[in-house]
Amino acid sequence: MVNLGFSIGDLHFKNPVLTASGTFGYGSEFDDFLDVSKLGGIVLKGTTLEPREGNLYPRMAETPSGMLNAVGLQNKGIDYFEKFIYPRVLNYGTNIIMNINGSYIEDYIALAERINKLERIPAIELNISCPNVKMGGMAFGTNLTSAREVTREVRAVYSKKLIVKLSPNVTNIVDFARVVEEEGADSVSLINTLLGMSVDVTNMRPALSTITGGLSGPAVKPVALRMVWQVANAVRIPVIGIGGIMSFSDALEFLLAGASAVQVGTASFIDPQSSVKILEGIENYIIKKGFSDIKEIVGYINRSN
Amino acid sequence: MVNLGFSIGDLHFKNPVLTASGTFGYGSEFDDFLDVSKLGGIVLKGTTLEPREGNLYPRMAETPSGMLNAVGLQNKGIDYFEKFIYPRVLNYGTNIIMNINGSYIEDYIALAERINKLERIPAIELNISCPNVKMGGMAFGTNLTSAREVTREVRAVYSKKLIVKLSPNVTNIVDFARVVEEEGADSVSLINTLLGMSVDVTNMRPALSTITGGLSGPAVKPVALRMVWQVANAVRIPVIGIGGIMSFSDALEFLLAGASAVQVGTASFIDPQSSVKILEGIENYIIKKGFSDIKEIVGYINRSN
Amino acid sequence: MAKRIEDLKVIGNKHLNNDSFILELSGNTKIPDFKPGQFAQVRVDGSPDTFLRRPISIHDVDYGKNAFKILIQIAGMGTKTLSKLGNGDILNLIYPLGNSFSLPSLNEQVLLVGGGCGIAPLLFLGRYLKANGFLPDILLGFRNNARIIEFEEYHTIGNVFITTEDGSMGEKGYVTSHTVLTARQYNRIYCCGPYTMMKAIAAYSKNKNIICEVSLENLMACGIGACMCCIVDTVKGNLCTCIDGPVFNVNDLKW
Amino acid sequence: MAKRIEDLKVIGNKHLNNDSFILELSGNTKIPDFKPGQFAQVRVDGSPDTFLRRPISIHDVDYGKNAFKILIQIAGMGTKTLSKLGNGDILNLIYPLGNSFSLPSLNEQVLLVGGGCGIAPLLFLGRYLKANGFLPDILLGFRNNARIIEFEEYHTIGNVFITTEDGSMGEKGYVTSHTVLTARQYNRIYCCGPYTMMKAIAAYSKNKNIICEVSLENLMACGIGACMCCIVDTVKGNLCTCIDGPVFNVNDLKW
Ligand SMILES: Cc1cc2nc3c(=O)[nH]c(=O)nc-3n(C[C@H](O)[C@H](O)[C@H](O)COP(=O)(O)OP(=O)(O)OC[C@H]3O[C@@H](n4cnc5c(N)ncnc54)[C@H](O)[C@@H]3O)c2cc1C
Ligand SMILES: Cc1cc2nc3c(=O)[nH]c(=O)nc-3n(C[C@H](O)[C@H](O)[C@H](O)COP(=O)(O)OP(=O)(O)OC[C@H]3O[C@@H](n4cnc5c(N)ncnc54)[C@H](O)[C@@H]3O)c2cc1C
Ligand SMILES: Cc1cc2nc3c(=O)[nH]c(=O)nc-3n(C[C@H](O)[C@H](O)[C@H](O)COP(=O)(O)O)c2cc1C
Ligand SMILES: Cc1cc2nc3c(=O)[nH]c(=O)nc-3n(C[C@H](O)[C@H](O)[C@H](O)COP(=O)(O)O)c2cc1C
Ligand code: FES
Ligand code: FES
Repeated sequence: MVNLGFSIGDLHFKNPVLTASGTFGYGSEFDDFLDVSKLGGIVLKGTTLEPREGNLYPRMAETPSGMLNAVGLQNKGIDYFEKFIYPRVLNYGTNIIMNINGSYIEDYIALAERINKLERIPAIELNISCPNVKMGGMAFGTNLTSAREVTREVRAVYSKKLIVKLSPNVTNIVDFARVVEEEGADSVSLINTLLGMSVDVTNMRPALSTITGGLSGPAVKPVALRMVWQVANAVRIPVIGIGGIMSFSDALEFLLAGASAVQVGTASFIDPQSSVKILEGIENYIIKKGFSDIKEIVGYINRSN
Repeated sequence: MVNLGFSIGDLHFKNPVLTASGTFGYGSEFDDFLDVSKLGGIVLKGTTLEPREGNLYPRMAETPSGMLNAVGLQNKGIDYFEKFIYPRVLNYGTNIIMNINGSYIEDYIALAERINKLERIPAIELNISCPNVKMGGMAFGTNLTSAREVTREVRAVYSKKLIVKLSPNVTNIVDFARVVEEEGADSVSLINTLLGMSVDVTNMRPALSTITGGLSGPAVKPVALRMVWQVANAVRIPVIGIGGIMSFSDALEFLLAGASAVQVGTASFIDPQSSVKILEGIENYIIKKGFSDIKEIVGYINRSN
Repeated sequence: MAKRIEDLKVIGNKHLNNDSFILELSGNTKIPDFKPGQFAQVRVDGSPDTFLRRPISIHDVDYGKNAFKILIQIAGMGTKTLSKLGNGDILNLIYPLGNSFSLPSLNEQVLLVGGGCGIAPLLFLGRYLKANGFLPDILLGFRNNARIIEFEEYHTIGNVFITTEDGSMGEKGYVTSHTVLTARQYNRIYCCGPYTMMKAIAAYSKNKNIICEVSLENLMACGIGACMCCIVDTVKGNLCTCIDGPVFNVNDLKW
Repeated sequence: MAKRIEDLKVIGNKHLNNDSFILELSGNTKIPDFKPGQFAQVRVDGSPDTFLRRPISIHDVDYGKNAFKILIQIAGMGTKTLSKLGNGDILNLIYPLGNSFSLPSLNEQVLLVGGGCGIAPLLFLGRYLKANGFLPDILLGFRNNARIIEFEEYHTIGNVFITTEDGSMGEKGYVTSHTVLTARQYNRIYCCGPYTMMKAIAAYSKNKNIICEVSLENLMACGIGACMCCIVDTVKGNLCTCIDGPVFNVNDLKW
């Protein structure tokens, strides 16, 4: 028997495989394919205070080993969530994490206050890749001051586990990890999508209605892995690795580089069972390598070097 | 007959397809496969003042739709270049651009002075992705002050065409493009490699001797394209697009997004004839779309939007 | 109906012309009760350019044989790779996905309109309608007679009318100009094909107060309502083509 | 010899055991004059996991038939994809690449040492030596007798000695412990196989003042000296395995 569990403070996860926000809906979309209670946790689709219609079609473009999306946080808002979705996710048998988003710090605060009261949501993931309207649309997560502020304000009103999800579109992601750790984040997750673009050469137009969009999938894995390694070596809080994880071997790269857990994103589109397969693969690997606790492999490459 | 030429100031290029530094050797490596005089130009392998042995093996790792490299600028230095390589590249029948690199601003200056005297080198490409020793190894190209300084100092001693090659590992690449334009760069080329990493899960070790390395190939194309589009909309000097260009269609994405020319990098490893095939494809496309001058398609997506 | 992910076996690959082919698929488990208009998310193996699955409609179903068909037109590398599959090859599908065409009311006169490879879902729809006692008319539009595919099959379902752009078969022109649209009265039209065609048919239907359903072919990532990439702007807001569609009543679309 | 990029046709794919196979290739143009030790950069189509070409040695050449062979051991997705090629399939190669084993001097006693799929370049080398009047001994090491490949072919070239790790054929143990190494005197050893084996043979040779050349299998991107990825640390500094090698005299290596 191997121990696959990990913890963020006193919040225990039965294993290190979570699903990434925006790629797993509210979980129930995958009911026909897997038993979500097998997973360490699921991060729900990004929620905002008010309902959002998101961006115009086309919102998606395929790229080499990846995809661009410009969904723009289409969701029905927190009221609808509380009334109609929360009752459905209550009994999932795994940790349900809400991913929160806003255009103003006040949005984040209001959301965090509301979610603080939802008994079965033990953690939020603060998505700071959203454009900060007061900063002319520059993402909270690409400006140290904004990142600090939003984390501080949310921390002040939110008493459960706070995971801050970092943007990779920065010169030095370690600075951001340190700042949010200082402000009381219990964990950081990374990476969110890389800002990218695609052009439809036949029609001589941008492939996305928004011209630029977020790149995800295996293409981003090397960048994600580098950032996770840098951050894991710089902070004390647990790091959750995200970015292009398609197989158990991809997940292990992140764990060996220092991530305590991983989130599976785009992979769920190609194989809705990816997350559970990855979990099985990790368990087998640990057994085969002769370890008994996943903690023994977290950050292993630093020790052997 | 379509006009494929473009110019950097008064330096004319017969067409917009160049090869990227470090991926085309000194050109002669490709003699058996293509006639370099067909190309708009070739950018030679990165040169330093002193000879460099580069990094330890392994220096390369394959990644999804891309590769990481950690060559570390292995080259024989400028003395050797002048004596043994320059005479060979003299008569290539295309623009020969030198890619210069240093650990101190003084290195760049010394190199630029030397190369200024080489009659058949009409331009240098200033690679500012090198670690700046005085800034603790932070790349010149990820710090606005360093980027400004190195450009200014090289500009002061170099009278021919100065292309500054930008690093993509920054929050806002437009700031860097503007700064080097202000300091007198005649053109910017982008992107250099994205900082990435790969772990060998079987051996539980980093795949590269240097742990992190530079990501290139199709995987980076969406990020490169986004940056080229941003920069082309922000500066007046010609922009040279680089990153994951494998086919004429990839090259056209960059041209349509605003690049005046492109560099073909990693593609030459997979097909040494990539650059000439891309050139042919661009020409056919322009004819088929009913244009007569490549300038008509440069930045087309901005006009149609 | 539960969605499933399954490895199916290719038991036939019939090439109809240069760029259209029909794959017949069968599996070890009983095929599901398909509804007309549904589709599958097909994984394309061995195509480095194809990262995501490709949505493909259910074209024809043979419950007796426990097999079904998909009709594919080569559009890019994904479909091209699929065209090379041979008997015994494995194809991984997530299916059945999406809503379906609604059943007409008793005594309704029904017309199916298809263009190009947009005819794919109409064969199964036609068979379904016939099994339920309807005798639909079928109006198919093609570029020219070399592009006509599966035309004979539709004769077993109802009256078939053809247009070709060059007049090489049937009436010359587009489906929207076919005389049957003025000669006969329909209560309900099901349409699948290029957007311009569907929009023209939608306008025609709205004008004549005919119930009209179209099957959209938006770009998809997940196909199961998780990513919100495949949206279509409707009077009810942005809906997902993959779960709220692909079949929409044109009155719900902002066309 | 000019390098070329060429589409060749697969005219044979012989599977030797679970994970080794020999592809025979032929083209429309005359095959080049290969030198023993050279390799090709093979493009692997239809494998999304294989971005770069794969370096593979020339295993055997038949000028009369205008064909040559490569022997491949499945290591990952690239070689696995190649294993599925069949007659008539096209394989794109950049070749011939690299330096070659040097020819021995007159009257030198020559030994070829190979391990696992490291025997690939030795067959062509052996034939080449034989054609030039040498009668080399051949020492091959395998894990067990199920792993022994192409063993018969080598008998046509010279005396063959075998070791297996489990003793299921030939002497038990590694090549370096085979009695022929003490029983006979050699002037020159050519070696290809796992690094540990090559290093052991190199140490043995240095110790006995035997000329020893090994063929290295470093990771490569370009294969033509352009990228500097494939370097090996030598007494002359970092050299490229692809153009300065793959064959190196062990005295030049910092082993
Ligand atoms: C619900 C649904 C059912 C479908 N049923 C069928 C079917 O039965 N038979 C069939 O042949 N095709 C069908 N399609 C379309 C099919 O999915 C695409 O042709 C296919 O995905 C193209 O993949 P590819 O890799 O060959 O081409 P790609 O290289 O992906 O695309 C080639 C070109 O087609 C364009 N394109 C591709 N897909 C779409 C799209 N969905 N909308 C608009 N433009 C697109 C691309 O932008 C590109 O220019 C269906 C689509 C949907 C959404
Ligand atoms: C000059 C030269 C000649 C070669 N000749 C032959 C030959 O004739 N027959 C043959 O079967 N193989 C030969 N090889 C090795 C062959 O190139 C690799 O086995 C192949 O590239 C593996 O590709 P893959 O996609 O199947 O596996 P991958 O998925 O790329 O690799 C599988 C595993 O093998 C490791 N690996 C792969 N290539 C190398 C390498 N070059 N060095 C160290 N580790 C490696 C990887 O790190 C990985 O762990 C040669 C290599 C060189 C450099
Ligand atoms: C369609 C789509 C929607 C996404 N929506 C969100 C979101 O609402 N909130 C968020 O923090 N991240 C969102 N992401 C980012 C993912 O959670 C993840 O960080 C990213 O996709 C990288 O992981 P991957 O490569 O495994 O997909 C979204 C990604 C995709 C592809
Ligand atoms: C092996 C290798 C070596 C490189 N060496 C240099 C170099 O010396 N100087 C430089 O400016 N860029 C260098 N680059 C970066 C390329 O010139 C190019 O900017 C990058 O690879 C992105 O383009 P691509 O995706 O088309 O390869 C190198 C890239 C590779 C793959
Ligand atoms: S394709 Fe993902 S929601 Fe429709
Ligand atoms: S593989 Fe590129 S130099 Fe050898």
